[in-house]
Amino acid sequence: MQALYFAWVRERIGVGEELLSPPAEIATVAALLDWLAGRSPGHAAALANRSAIRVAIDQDFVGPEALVAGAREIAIFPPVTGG
Amino acid sequence: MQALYFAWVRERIGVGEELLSPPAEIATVAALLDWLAGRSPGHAAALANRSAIRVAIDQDFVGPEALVAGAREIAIFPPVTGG
Amino acid sequence: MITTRTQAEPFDAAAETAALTTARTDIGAVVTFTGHVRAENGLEALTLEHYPAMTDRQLTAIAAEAAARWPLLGGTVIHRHGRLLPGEAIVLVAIASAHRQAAFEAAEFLMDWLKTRAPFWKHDGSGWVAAKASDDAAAARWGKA
Amino acid sequence: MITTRTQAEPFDAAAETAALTTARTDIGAVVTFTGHVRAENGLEALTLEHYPAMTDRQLTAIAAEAAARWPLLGGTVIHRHGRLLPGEAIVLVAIASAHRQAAFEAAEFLMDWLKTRAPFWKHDGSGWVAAKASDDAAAARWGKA
Repeated sequence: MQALYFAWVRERIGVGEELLSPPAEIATVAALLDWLAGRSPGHAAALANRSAIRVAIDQDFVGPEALVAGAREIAIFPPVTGG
Repeated sequence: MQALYFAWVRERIGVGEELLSPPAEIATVAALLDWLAGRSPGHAAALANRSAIRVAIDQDFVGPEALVAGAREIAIFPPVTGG
Repeated sequence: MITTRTQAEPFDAAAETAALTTARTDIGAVVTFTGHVRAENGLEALTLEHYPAMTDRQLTAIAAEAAARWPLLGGTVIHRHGRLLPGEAIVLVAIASAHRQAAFEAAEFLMDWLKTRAPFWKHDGSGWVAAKASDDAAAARWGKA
Repeated sequence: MITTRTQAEPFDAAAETAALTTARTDIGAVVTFTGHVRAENGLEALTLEHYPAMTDRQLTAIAAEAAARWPLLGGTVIHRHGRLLPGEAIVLVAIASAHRQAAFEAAEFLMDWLKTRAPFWKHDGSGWVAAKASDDAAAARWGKA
């Protein structure tokens, strides 16, 4: 699946997007974030405070228990500050 | 005191303004309206439905129990429909 | 703070609104309301009668009340009188503040007040327009003004 | 019904608003909100990052939601991204309806949604702007959107 990062999540991870191939046992968004945090110190720093992380799958907001199976695009970012 | 009439109150009374000299025993707005209704059939028609009458003394809304002593200008009109 | 006026002529809502923010960098939110004449029931024109001395006095008072209730950074209220055709703008309330909640609330407060307390009366060509209970209910939510 | 778009260029709030009412005689109320960049704490510029595909998808959905909740007669939502200077307009919500309550409520609903659900992130030159709990509280009053 394609991962997209925005704002300080992007800055800490160091890239705006990357292709992810999580192992088959990663079922939920929460599990995906745990797995992702182990990829690099930057990933770990970006995802350290999970309460400040928001996730969208295929451009819709999802919670930590959402399933990642079938997701084409997963976006990870801080709380939004538009308007 | 100067009386001003607006909208259908004006139309029924037949004039937009007139000078009033109510007797000294007329103390309140309610009493003034009763006295005014006796001046002509037009006044009576204009003031027949007292719940549809609004009154301002010297450009401030007042209720039926307000005192008329000292009033320079009394305006009598239907509920407003601006905006 | 909030300027108010009544006039027979059309107003330029865009220019009035732009004037509030020109050369300002402290304003974060501008809410404008314009009321238009609707062509209901074959209406050809609305004619607004008003009580000028009371309108001026009450508009000034209610503008001060709004400025006391909310942290505003400017505002303009214009109400037209005379004859207006369908589609024409009849009233403008434009409010500037640092944040949106104050701007929205003050604009709604002023509109609710104009609907229920400003001495204007609409004639639709066949008769006088009746006041709406829903306007009284809307105004009541702000408490005594 | 409600058109939505994001763009880096400035928008003309007056022209967008006027376009809603041109040649219409069924519209009685137009509410517009414009959000402006404030020069707080010595701010030189705001830079807005966004997630275009999600913004488009979510804006379209929320505009449909507003049109389903209120009897609207038109609307325009524009959100800018990129670099903006103090005083510049960042967001426009313009809503037309027959009556004022629907127009006010729909405009506030859309602004509350933009503040809490539209994927934009502001950077003030020294760091990323933090989200406000008051915006979440404002959005919560509309129930699930």
